[in-house]
Amino acid sequence: MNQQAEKPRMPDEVGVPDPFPYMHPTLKANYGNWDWHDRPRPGVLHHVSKSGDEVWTVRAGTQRQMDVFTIRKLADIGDEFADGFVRFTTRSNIEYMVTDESKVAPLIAKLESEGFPVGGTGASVSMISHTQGWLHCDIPGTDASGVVKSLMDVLYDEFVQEKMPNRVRVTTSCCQINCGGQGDIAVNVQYTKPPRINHDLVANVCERPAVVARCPVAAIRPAMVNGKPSLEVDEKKCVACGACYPPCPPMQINGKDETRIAIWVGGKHSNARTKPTFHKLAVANLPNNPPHWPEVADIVRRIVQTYKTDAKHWERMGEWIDRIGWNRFFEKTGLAFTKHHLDTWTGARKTMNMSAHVHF
Amino acid sequence: MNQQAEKPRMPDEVGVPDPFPYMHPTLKANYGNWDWHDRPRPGVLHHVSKSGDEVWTVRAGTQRQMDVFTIRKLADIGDEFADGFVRFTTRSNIEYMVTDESKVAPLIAKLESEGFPVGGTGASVSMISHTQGWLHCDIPGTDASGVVKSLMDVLYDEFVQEKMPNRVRVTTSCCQINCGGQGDIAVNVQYTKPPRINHDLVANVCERPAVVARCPVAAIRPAMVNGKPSLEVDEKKCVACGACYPPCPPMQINGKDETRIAIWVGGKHSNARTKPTFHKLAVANLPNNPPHWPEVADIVRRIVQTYKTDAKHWERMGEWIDRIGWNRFFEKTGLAFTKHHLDTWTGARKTMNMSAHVHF
Amino acid sequence: MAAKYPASKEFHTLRVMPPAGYHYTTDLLRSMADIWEEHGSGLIAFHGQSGDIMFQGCASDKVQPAFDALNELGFDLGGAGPALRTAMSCVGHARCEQSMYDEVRAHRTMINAFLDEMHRPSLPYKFKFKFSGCANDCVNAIHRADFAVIGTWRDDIKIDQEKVKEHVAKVGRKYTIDTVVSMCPTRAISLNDDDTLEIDNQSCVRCMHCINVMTKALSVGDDRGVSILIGGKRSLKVGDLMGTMVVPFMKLESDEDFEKLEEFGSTVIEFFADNALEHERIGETIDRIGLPAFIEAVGIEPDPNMVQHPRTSSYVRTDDFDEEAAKWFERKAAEAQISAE
Amino acid sequence: MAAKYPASKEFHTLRVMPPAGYHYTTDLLRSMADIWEEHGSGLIAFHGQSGDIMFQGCASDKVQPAFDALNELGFDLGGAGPALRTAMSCVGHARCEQSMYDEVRAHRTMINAFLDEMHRPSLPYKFKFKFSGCANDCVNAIHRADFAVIGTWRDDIKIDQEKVKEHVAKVGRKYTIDTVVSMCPTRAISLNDDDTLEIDNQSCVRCMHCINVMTKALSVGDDRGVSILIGGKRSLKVGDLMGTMVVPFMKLESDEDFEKLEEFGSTVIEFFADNALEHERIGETIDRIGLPAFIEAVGIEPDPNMVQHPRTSSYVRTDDFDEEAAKWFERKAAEAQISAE
Ligand code: SRM
Ligand code: SRM
Ligand code: SRM
Ligand code: SRM
Ligand code: SF4
Ligand code: SF4
Ligand code: SF4
Ligand code: SF4
Ligand code: SF4
Ligand code: SF4
Ligand code: SF4
Ligand code: SF4
Repeated sequence: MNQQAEKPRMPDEVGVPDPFPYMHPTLKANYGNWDWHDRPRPGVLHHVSKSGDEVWTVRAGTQRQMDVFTIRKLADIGDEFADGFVRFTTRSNIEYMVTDESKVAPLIAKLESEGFPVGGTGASVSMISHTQGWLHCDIPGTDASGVVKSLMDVLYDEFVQEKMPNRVRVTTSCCQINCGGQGDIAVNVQYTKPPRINHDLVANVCERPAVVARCPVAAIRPAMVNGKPSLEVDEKKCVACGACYPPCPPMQINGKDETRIAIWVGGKHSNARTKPTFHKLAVANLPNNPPHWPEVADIVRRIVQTYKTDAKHWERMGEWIDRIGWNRFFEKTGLAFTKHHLDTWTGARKTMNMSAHVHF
Repeated sequence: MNQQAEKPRMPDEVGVPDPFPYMHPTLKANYGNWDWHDRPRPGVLHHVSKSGDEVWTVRAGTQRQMDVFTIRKLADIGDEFADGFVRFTTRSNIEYMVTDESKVAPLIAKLESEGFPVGGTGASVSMISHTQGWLHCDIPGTDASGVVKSLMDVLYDEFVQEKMPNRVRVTTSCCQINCGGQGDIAVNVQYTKPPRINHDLVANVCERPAVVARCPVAAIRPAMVNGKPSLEVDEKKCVACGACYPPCPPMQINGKDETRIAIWVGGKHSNARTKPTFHKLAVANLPNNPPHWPEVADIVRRIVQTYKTDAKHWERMGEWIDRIGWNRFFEKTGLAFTKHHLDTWTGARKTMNMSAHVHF
Repeated sequence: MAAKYPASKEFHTLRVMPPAGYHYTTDLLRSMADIWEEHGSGLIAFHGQSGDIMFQGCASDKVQPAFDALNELGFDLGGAGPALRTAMSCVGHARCEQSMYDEVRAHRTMINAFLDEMHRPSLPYKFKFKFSGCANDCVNAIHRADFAVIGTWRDDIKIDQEKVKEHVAKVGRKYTIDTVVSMCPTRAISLNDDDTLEIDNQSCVRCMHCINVMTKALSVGDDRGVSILIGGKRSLKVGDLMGTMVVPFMKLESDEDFEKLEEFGSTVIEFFADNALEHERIGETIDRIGLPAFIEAVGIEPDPNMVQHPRTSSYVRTDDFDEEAAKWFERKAAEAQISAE
Repeated sequence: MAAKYPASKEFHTLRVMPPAGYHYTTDLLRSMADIWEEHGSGLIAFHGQSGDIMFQGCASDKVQPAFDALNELGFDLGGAGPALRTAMSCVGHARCEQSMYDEVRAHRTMINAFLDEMHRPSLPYKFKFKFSGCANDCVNAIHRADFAVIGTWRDDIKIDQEKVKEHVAKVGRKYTIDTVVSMCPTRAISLNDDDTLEIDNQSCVRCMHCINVMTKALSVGDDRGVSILIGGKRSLKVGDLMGTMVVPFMKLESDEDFEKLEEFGSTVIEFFADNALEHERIGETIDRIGLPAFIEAVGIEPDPNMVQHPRTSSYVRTDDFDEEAAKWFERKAAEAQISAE
């Protein structure tokens, strides 16, 4: 290897690659020229372009974080049963595009036989968007993929069918930073106790002013503890949000018993009918109970079933609840409304009912 | 006068008087037993009770703040043309109740001949709710009754007719304390400069800590000026709200040139269809131009006429604007949308458009 | 000022509380005019924005005799300064089919029980009651009172389908859809193909609109009562506040009902007197300490009707969530038992 | 931890930017799998929540060779830390009839123009772009990006009345009223007695719902462009923020249009770099300095679409109101002149 070769290879700052070389030819040919679509059966989209071209898309669930063997199997299916072109959706489902309708049925059969459920389209419970959990993040309070596996086992039938009133987007997070988005149902970590501080490590691990600045309620003060510079938390102010933990791991917030799960409902990103909304607290303090999180899964199932039977067609979960009112939501799902449901954060007044509108 | 008589008379703390001795007998007889109503013509309400009793109510505008001669004239009309029982509405219109429909027409004729316009019912512009202005308050920036007179002259036809899409409630205020309520249209004082402080008087007139505490932006500091304890205002922070003036008149805020008028639209107290709302800034910095306030009257007329032609039946002004969008409101009324329309007060974020919803 | 306009040296206003609902005989008007002609400037306002009769402009030495005359006529002073203030109630039961409780009795009960707070003021700041018979809120109670009482109902809207058909026949289907079906805030109304109305009372928020439009065909339910909202005020310092829902529903028919209302009023005023800062309205106090702390202090259990929606912020200690949830389930069980009896 | 699980001592993730819209040939998938089998743990995520391909778990010494292989395949690293981050764009033009601009071109333009900010991070905190072809926002841009680009249109919704009648005939009038007429947020839709639809485009807020329901009968207008919202972020410190409307409409078709978009992106990133505090997202900066100051700094004129409603608080200095109003009238006059030509 001559001198020149040892010089480190200069990276080619390509940036975002051009997708056209990897795009299904019919999609490329009709880029920006599509006319309408319908869904022949759950898991299958049928798009027709203004030129009359047609493409069928078969959507199937994946684990999102996959090993090379699974990836190669999906690729093989793409060559043998589809046209060799795939894409992934924003919720990590895989989509096979075919221009010959007769390929659809055998493609579905193959995918299902290999354990990839076909569905997640239209008014279904699509794939649960999730983050790292115990796989790769340094600050999780619980797992991500594991929670998704246990929940999707419960919701499997609603993934492969389109029996919901409207799309159901479920999301999870493994700490209160919440790397996911809003969800019709969000299954998020909720810490319940102030951080247990490992005073021996703070001085050499943490940049104390930065940690002090991270606290949303200014509950952290520098302090000398057993002779070492450390940090102190005013436990009356602390809201157990965990923001001090990432910049300073000795601020141990995600203990096994302190880390619980809260379920939130009614979040929406789309602007259809109503403006985007944040999800709202339904129930907190559920046990963080791997590997199946049974208590969490039971309540998610209850909420999904209640929504399924009670909402009107095209109503997202938040819109359904706004119509029937929150007391009816708690009644029908058997959940409790507590003082913790009353917002106390900045802007809390705007969440209150400043009107005589009441539901009974 | 013996010793006993000179002792001051002990007041009889009656509290709120019982209205039944002063209530029209048909109202008293059907108290809580009314069935439905309609409006035979503008200014007249016709109520029918479950027992079949009927009463006609003729509503007429008054000055609200009246001399004894006007009050006696109204009383005489009540005896001669009605049943001797009257009431006042929450917007200071007078109402005569009669049980004989044939009394309605002559009562209307008499009231109109005496200068009391019959109207203000249903979808009309009712009486403008107003406060003290130059009559009795110690801190006004402008008049109240005078502004009302000049505006009602412009809106007279819409008082005596029911041609609006829904009720139009107009309100005025003579300082930024705003003793009125919200209005479909609110004509309110808007101070435009920090207070000019009369440092000689502050020390002996004002309780300085109380004045400091009144400022919503903490712009006031105690200071020694020309050797006297006085107050100082940070003019960059001051929002010219005038809250320091009532407890400390030397904080002169309502100078002739500094006091301007702002018009606000879209306020609503009722819960019909939509929740109660605060009125929103339409235009500011209009001249405070007694005795006719022509510039203000012209814009109020423009807004009322635009609403009249463009809103759907039963839409209040705020509901009309929410449907067509604020850009269309400014376009149709010929008013300007400026950076001052963008809220900067606490909670401003919640007034912003956190969605892709747009009007063109 | 006083030098240039001597009459303005003393130009006091007497705030006098009118008969609840503003009912007058012509004789009463004349008596008041006579008294004020004798003792004052002759200018009377029917009525001030808070609801007083304002006898405007008399010299200091005329105040007592004017008051004595009005007091003998059966009238009393209203509120001013940091005190319980004069209240207002709508015409309601006297002449309106939408009215769902006795506004006169509620108005007189709540003010006459606390005249001390009105005539011998000792509150941190002003406190106002207002009473509207339904959600049309014709006295603007929700925004312009610290303690607003609004009539409402729990059961179903009463529908006279014949009258509905008459209405649709008169104005047309399209107009009925545009002004009733499409204007219901929670899409609770459907127009059937046979021109009858279907109302999903589960979704109805008792906003009054459809009943206002079709006053013969639709009317309020029979299981009536009141909602109580707390904290309305105008713009000083923190900007305008609307009252927020604290008591979604309480019956207001029997003597016991009115006693309970009075008791709750006394609890809230006491809380205000003990906890509000100087020149702080109760709405500002609630913002400062949070609604959960307030309802706990005045003995009210959390209810979903208090919110447009539950919290969206996860920043809260929830380690006692299960105990709080247990309270809700116990209450619901108790309620279920009562209604079962 | 490292002692107990030695493999976890070094378990780095490579964030690699995928082809815009997530399009792959099966060969490309195989090549990536081969590279990662050789250099890493063999675990690949399609895709991370920000939109990267995540090659998860390789030792430190494997990072460079893995990257070189991927780079030769035509791929580049995404963002991490206080930098410009990887962006996302929906399938859009490639396969969706609702798409109103070329998402791939916008996505590649805006990221590839600022790779410095991504690969040599020097921003106060992270900055994210996201691109959705219409208001259905299938990449959650408004909440999960600092700079969201959403497709929209200015002219009328296109109606094929025959297809409307077919739809009504199939599902019935009542169902059409309940799912389309009643669900339009601004009551812009009326169902005529002859089963045709009337849309008041003046009231339409381009929410996509009616077009979603009747995809054959209704379609977006032809005068297309994009809206830009700024400031979305998740919950850390201040709680969740949605982006707010800053540019209601700009054309995005010609080369000049894309240059203007790039210029605006650069202005906003520069503002963010110069004005945001450490660990402060641009949405928090806007809350701190106020929207008027922000739009002035980035050269955008006030527009009513930026607000749900104008201010309700009177606490503002308005002595320069007339000068500001004059700017609006001048702009409107200029616009009128252009459209007149
Ligand atoms: C493939 C995908 C875009 C991509 O680039 O990957 C996509 C594709 C389509 N979306 Fe989407 N959406 C996709 C993520 C989203 C997301 C983002 C997310 O899920 O995280 C949203 C916002 C969700 C939210 O509001 O929280 C989203 C909200 C919508 C909506 C609005 C639904 C509503 O009424 O609120 C529509 C309209 C509709 O349902 O017809 C829609 C409609 C569609 C249509 C029908 C558009 C079309 O004409 O082709 C596409 C077929 C999807 C289907 O399931 O029937 N898509 N769509 C994404 C598939 C996700 C999945 O695998 O399940
Ligand atoms: C007499 C009065 C009550 C009183 O105790 O004095 C009253 C009486 C009635 N109101 Fe009112 N309202 C009265 C002040 C108000 C107010 C308060 C105010 O104006 O300051 C409001 C709230 C205004 C607001 O929202 O800012 C008010 C909002 C309503 C509404 C709701 C309108 C809406 O759609 O938003 C209705 C319903 C309707 O229009 O049918 C209503 C309906 C009625 C009805 C039709 C109720 C009935 O069945 O008798 C009464 C006949 C009024 C009419 O004009 O047709 N009344 N009404 C007040 C007359 C004021 C006047 O002289 O103009
Ligand atoms: C007379 C009246 C205006 C009228 O012409 O009707 C009035 C006049 C004054 N009000 Fe008021 N307010 C009047 C009803 C109101 C209302 C309406 C209501 O009660 O429904 C409000 C809004 C509701 C509320 O309470 O917020 C109102 C909110 C205020 C405020 C602001 C309170 C706040 O927290 O925002 C002040 C300032 C203060 O209290 O320090 C105030 C202060 C005042 C003062 C004492 C001005 C001052 O501080 O020097 C005015 C005395 C005028 C005078 O000497 O005649 N007045 N004031 C109203 C009382 C007449 C009556 O007794 O019937
Ligand atoms: C890998 C990923 C989760 C996943 O499994 O998909 C992730 C993982 C982490 N995120 Fe995230 N975030 C990921 C997408 C997001 C998103 C979603 C998005 O971009 O659309 C958000 C919400 C949008 C936003 O930017 O607010 C998000 C909001 C955060 C925040 C909070 C930022 C805030 O202002 O609220 C933090 C905390 C911080 O930055 O200090 C954070 C920090 C982190 C850290 C670095 C945790 C930490 O501070 O130690 C995590 C590293 C995990 C690891 O080492 O693997 N992550 N993070 C996502 C990135 C993958 C990718 O590159 O494609
Ligand atoms: S949600 Fe928290 S624990 Fe999970 S990946 Fe994001 S930062 Fe890590
Ligand atoms: S957990 Fe949150 S509130 Fe408590 S000290 Fe840490 S940063 Fe502050
Ligand atoms: S609005 Fe101001 S000036 Fe007018 S009466 Fe009320 S306090 Fe006095
Ligand atoms: S006018 Fe208002 S903002 Fe200015 S100093 Fe006085 S109280 Fe403060
Ligand atoms: S508030 Fe209701 S009950 Fe009272 S007068 Fe108005 S409409 Fe009638
Ligand atoms: S009262 Fe209001 S919410 Fe209830 S059905 Fe009628 S319009 Fe709808
Ligand atoms: S955001 Fe709009 S254009 Fe993009 S995929 Fe979704 S529906 Fe189609
Ligand atoms: S796009 Fe949305 S706002 Fe526009 S007409 Fe259709 S449903 Fe109504």
